[in-house]
Amino acid sequence: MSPVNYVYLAALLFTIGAAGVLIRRNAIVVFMCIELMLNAANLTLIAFSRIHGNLDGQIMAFFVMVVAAAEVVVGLAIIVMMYRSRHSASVDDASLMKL
Amino acid sequence: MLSSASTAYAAHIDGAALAATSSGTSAGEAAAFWVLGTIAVIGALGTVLLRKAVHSALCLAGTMVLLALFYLANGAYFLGIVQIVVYTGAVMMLFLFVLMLVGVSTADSLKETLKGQRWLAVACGLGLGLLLISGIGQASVVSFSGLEAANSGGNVQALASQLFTKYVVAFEVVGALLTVAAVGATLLTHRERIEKSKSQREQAEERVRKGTQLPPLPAPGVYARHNAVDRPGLLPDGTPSDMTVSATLRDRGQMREVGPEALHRVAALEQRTADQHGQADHGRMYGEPHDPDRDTDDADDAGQGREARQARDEAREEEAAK
Amino acid sequence: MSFPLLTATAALPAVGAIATAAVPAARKRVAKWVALLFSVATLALAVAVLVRFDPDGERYQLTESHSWIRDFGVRYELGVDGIAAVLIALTALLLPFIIGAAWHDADDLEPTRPNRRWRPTQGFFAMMLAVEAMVVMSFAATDVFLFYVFFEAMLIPMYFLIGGFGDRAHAAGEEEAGKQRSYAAVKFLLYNLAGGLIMLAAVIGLFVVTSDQLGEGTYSLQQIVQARADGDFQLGTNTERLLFLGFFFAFAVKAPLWPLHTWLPNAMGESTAPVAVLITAVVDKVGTFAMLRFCLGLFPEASAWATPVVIVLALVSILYGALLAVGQRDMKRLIAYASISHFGFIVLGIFAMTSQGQSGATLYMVFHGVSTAALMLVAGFLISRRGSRLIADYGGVQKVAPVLAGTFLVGGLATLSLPGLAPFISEFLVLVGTFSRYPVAGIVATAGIILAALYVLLMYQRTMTGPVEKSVVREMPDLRPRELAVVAPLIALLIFFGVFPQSLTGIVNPAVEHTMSDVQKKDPKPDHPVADKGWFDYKPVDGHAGGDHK
Amino acid sequence: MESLIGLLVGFPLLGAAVLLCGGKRVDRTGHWLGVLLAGASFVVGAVLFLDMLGKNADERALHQHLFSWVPVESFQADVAFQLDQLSMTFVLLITGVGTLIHIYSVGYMEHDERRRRFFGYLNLFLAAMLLLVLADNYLLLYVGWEGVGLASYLLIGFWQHKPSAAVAAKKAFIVNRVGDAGLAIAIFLMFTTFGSFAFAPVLSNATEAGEGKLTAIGLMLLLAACGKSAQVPLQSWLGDAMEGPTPVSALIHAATMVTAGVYLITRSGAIFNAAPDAQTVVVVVGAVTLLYGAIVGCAKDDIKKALAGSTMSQIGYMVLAAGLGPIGYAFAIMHLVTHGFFKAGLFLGAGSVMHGMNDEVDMRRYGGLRKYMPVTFVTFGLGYLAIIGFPGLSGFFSKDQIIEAAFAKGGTQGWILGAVTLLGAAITAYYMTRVMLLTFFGEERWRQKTPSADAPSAEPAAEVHGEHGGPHPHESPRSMTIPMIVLAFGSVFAGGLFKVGDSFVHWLEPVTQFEHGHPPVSAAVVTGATVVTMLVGVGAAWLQYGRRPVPVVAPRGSLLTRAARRDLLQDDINHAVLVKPGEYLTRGLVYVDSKVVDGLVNGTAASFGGLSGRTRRLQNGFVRSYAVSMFGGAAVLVAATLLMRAV
Repeated sequence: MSPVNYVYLAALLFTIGAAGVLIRRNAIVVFMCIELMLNAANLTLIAFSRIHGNLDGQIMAFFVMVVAAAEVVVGLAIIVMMYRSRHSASVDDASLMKL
Repeated sequence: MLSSASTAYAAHIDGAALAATSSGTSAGEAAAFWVLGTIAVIGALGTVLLRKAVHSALCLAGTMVLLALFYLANGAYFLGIVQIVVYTGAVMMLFLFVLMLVGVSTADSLKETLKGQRWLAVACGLGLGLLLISGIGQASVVSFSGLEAANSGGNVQALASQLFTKYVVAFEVVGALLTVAAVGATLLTHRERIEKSKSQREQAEERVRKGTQLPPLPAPGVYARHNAVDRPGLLPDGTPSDMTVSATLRDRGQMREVGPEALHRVAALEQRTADQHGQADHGRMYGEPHDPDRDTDDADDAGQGREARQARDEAREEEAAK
Repeated sequence: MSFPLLTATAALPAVGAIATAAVPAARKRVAKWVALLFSVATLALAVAVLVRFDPDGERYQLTESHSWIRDFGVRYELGVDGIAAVLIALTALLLPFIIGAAWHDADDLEPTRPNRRWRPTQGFFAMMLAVEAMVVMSFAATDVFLFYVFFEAMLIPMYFLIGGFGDRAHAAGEEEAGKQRSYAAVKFLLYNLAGGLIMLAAVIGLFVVTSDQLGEGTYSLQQIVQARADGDFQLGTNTERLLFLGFFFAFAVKAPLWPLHTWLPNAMGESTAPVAVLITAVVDKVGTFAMLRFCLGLFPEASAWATPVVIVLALVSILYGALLAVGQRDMKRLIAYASISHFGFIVLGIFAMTSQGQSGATLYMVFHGVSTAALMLVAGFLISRRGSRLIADYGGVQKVAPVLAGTFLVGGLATLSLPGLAPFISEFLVLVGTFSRYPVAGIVATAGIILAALYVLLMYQRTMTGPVEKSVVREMPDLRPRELAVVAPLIALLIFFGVFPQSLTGIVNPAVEHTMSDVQKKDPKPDHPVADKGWFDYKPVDGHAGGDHK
Repeated sequence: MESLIGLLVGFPLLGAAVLLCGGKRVDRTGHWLGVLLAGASFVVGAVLFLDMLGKNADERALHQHLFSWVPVESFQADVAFQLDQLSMTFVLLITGVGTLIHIYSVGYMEHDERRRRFFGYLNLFLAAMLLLVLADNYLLLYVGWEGVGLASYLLIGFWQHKPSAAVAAKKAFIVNRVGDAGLAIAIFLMFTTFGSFAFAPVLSNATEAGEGKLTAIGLMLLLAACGKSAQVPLQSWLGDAMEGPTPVSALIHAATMVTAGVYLITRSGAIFNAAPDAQTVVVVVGAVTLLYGAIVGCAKDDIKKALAGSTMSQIGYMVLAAGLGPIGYAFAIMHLVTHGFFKAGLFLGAGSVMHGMNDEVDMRRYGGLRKYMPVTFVTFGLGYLAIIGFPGLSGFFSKDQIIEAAFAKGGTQGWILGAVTLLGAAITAYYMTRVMLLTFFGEERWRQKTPSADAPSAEPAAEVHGEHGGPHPHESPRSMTIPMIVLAFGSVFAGGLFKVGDSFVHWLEPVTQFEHGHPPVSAAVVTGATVVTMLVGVGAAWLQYGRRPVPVVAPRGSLLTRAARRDLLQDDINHAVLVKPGEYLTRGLVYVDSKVVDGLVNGTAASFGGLSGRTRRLQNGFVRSYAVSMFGGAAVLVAATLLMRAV
């Protein structure tokens, strides 16, 4: 099986995630879609690391995960704040540059 | 579905691991790829399309698990585990937690509020996907040049040695990033207290000023015949008080009321005790006439609901009419 | 080095502006006197400039040169030729009268909300002085960039003068007046900014071409002209034309040339008469002056190339402005359109590229300044009495206020360039200069003087003559001493220069010669030149006899 | 002697300055100051004249260079005076008649509170007129030219409270401005042709230039002359100019200013001589105006307008003569001088009549005045005889000479011109007789009480006289009669004086150059014809107005009469051809300026505003739409890279 299939799969997932980001209104779901995209990226990284036969790709993926974790922490915090201020988690409700 | 998938793959995993070590790819891996890949895509679609956030979260978790399996299949054992433990275990649970916090029942309405947003989104998605795929199509990658060399000393060790030598700076920076993120999160979620907290005294005074229910609420219907939580308790003078029933039951209208018979029975009971103690005439409570035959059949209507009693009363009234 | 006279002349009013603005809010009179004092002192310095200027000496005199922005080759270079000297004198001359005429214009301004530090009077006169300073600078600057800076900076105080201090006399009431004013101010600002920005592009372009032709870029007018003369600075035809257009556009907006004129009637109509004078008699002159000094000096070939178009535009301005002046109901707008017509004459004279035309144009700048000042200020006094700018609201004023009417008439006659008054000299020179190179244009332009008579006399007839309206009688005191003191000197000047213009031509002509040599043009020679033989060897009989027998 | 020339102009100028700037403090003595300075100027003129007589013909010209006026390169204009015989003639005429009319005005304007200013204007006029005739170059002449225009503007509109006066003044100035433009263009042409516009060089070298150029210059000069001298087609202002006070009409619009055109043509003789086409046009204009004015004069009932028509026609004679070239110049000037006398006299007489008649100007309301104002009658009568060319009076000589010259032009042209001039003489006799009869003879129509459908009473002095009911004709004060008498003398004897030994012609010859014209028929015949036609005209007038009683309200009259009453529709034509279209043009342009030119500007601004308004909508604050654009951008980038790889 050609290694490219993994990349194709990743691309597919990435696109789906992207579409989700654009379509969904619930901030948390949007966030999940972003995670999905990140994971897709990770998949490519790992696939490439196997293709090239060194671990740099995996290390990158590792960093991506960490960053994603950090991002999730902050992002969710923001969502919570947002929810507190306007009792909704819809990104469309946050259309003003003020609380 | 997820669980089934994972179990089905469980047998395969070491084979995949073997495969990963060899530069080629086994037919098993191919099969696994197609099956699990399909499921992963379905999961992703579910994430995007399901209305309830919880469902999408679960789908995402599934997809992640499957991805973790792919990692494993690609010889990234450490990352595979991390993916399952950290991502699916911690992060997704964090997501769910926040979801609960924010409110489970919030489901997106399918109506798109932004004009043309949906079509633009789909267009962008498809366009991007097509472009990516066409881009990848140009890539000339024939085969894996396996990882056995890199993983010879064990995947984790290899990663560690790279992390702490080659990527140590990045590692430290990322660590700092995490710390900052944690601090930032606490900072964000920290709610500034606007007014000073009330002392107990102040709370008491406030209550007095409001003038509503100064003493604590009475206990549930312990004086009632059947001491059930949905029956109002009687106050010392024998009148039932709704306040003894929990607010929830009251609001749901599941409170059972204490009928006159019950009161009567109580009165009769006391009468009998009074008789046994040989008291001449225990002044009847509630102006009830002493009616022995009714006292007798008190026993059998224990636990009947309001409805039954009402039905019987009506029957009695009809008899009275005849 | 000697005393920097030009810098002083420009700096003094600037200092005056600060001083005026610094006067405490309660001391209106003090502020006015400070402003007047400084303007008069500036006039003294300007006279000193004229005196120190030697017509037969260097082209640029009283020069100062210091490095300013080394990286862009921008230098602080000042210097005056005859033209600039005369115009600086004009500016400094007019300011005291403008201030004197505007004495009470800013008194009745109410703050929108109570404000302890409300000081409109101070601001008004301070900004006038600021404008003067900048105008003097732009006349004196021989560095293109330096000129550009002040050419643009002028807009700021002018914007506030127009938008903030219009006269309350408005047909549609105070509210509407405010709207109109701010509209006029914004229009003025945007128009001139647009022109200025296009010019900025050209200025930068100039730096680029100079830097790749002369080694390091320079804005120094003298240096560039010198280099051009020495032949080591040639511009590509298209480059030169583009740069020329960039400059010319800005100047054409400033010296309103049809069809870029529409800001002027609004600005002059809505602002108070003295500010209107400031616009048309002082600020706009920078535009025409810059055409003469920069367009012709820097881009002679391009100027020659553009001449036909410019001439046509100028002719259109002359007739168009005059005709619209005839059609106006509002006397300030009428004067504005008249000014457009006059600016047409000036541009015509400049681009006729004859020494008569250019001397005429220069004198025209001066004389038009004085005559318009006289006419506009008197009109302002009239308006301030009756509280209306509409010609129809007046009538028979002459009977009630003869002196006012008389001064108004003299101002009007000057505007229609009656011989004996200064503007006649300049207008005739411009016409002669134009005619000697472009006869048709000359004849068309001559039609302008007929229309001039029409609109001036129409206005005079409708406002001053006829039966006296009761209201006019009630509201028309004759000129007050202050007003007379403002107008009388102007009229005296008009008459003086009408009789002794050579006091100016002596200074202007050499400068014009230099310009002519810049554009490498010679006056067209007459077909049958006659040695101007004196009277006594002239025997009419011979002449006639010859005439008969041939 | 030269140095005195400046004084000629200086005195009245000083007077004007003092009287106009002096303010109220000179109110009391102002008018006498005016008279004094006019007189002083006349005295200086006389002194110079005597001095001039002392020299022989060729040394008589004087020249005074005051200062260089506008020196710009080859354009050299000086303020310099030249006093030769031609100028001298004008100087004497102007200062002489001017002084007389100053004196007359003292009485005439007695009751006007703005008398000081009136005299100031009169002095200003004298100064400008003298400048005009003394200038030694065309530019300085132009100054005087417009100066007299200004003075006439101020004086016509002197009673500014009358809208009619104000309008008339404006009209006069603007029509004149048209002529001035012609003069200006002529000067341009001279400058481009000769590089100078001083008389000496231009005229002495005129012939060097091509005939085309000279014709152009000549026509432009003629245009100027038409404006100033009220010749067709620029004559429309003269009739209205009668709105001014009568002395003004006498001085400016009869004796001096309106003749400036003749001076200009005569002065520029050298140019016209070399441009026969231009001369032809001049002659035609003169002939046409001659008849035009005469016809108008016949129809007017307003005495001053009738005289104005006559003035027009007489100047037509002069222009025609001047157009004839060297055979006519001298006679043109001669007729100009005599006309100056008798026409001024006539106007003063008319003024005196109006003065006595509550400023009634309608001749149909006069009649039989001869016994009420004998002096006026006599002086007016003498002027009348002079103008109709009664043998022996000044008009006879001058006009006869012109008619002869017209015939002498030769060829069919000569015959036509001769006929026209004769016809003119007849009509002149007719309308002047009409005026005479209507005014001084017949029954006293002013006694009849008629609903006054009158022309608006001309002068505010009306209030002074008019309190007590109907008019009480009375002789005017001495200050008015004396000038009339003097002028009457002039109009009687001047012609003869000039005629004796052709003294006047010889006097002018050095300047204007004289050739004897030889009429196809003998001079005696022409003279006879003149006299006969004159008598015919008189007879016709007597038949119509002497024998039959005259209706107070004018009959409707023939088509020609009605047209003539309206100046032969001149104003209607101007209105239709110039004024109306002009108004429409102006209105149109005002609209265009606000809507099109300014509209373009505002439109640009508005379009920018709209554009930014639309782009603003993209920034709607919705994260997801931003995300869309972001992903779109990403897609584009990828596409771009792919394309680059593909290429």
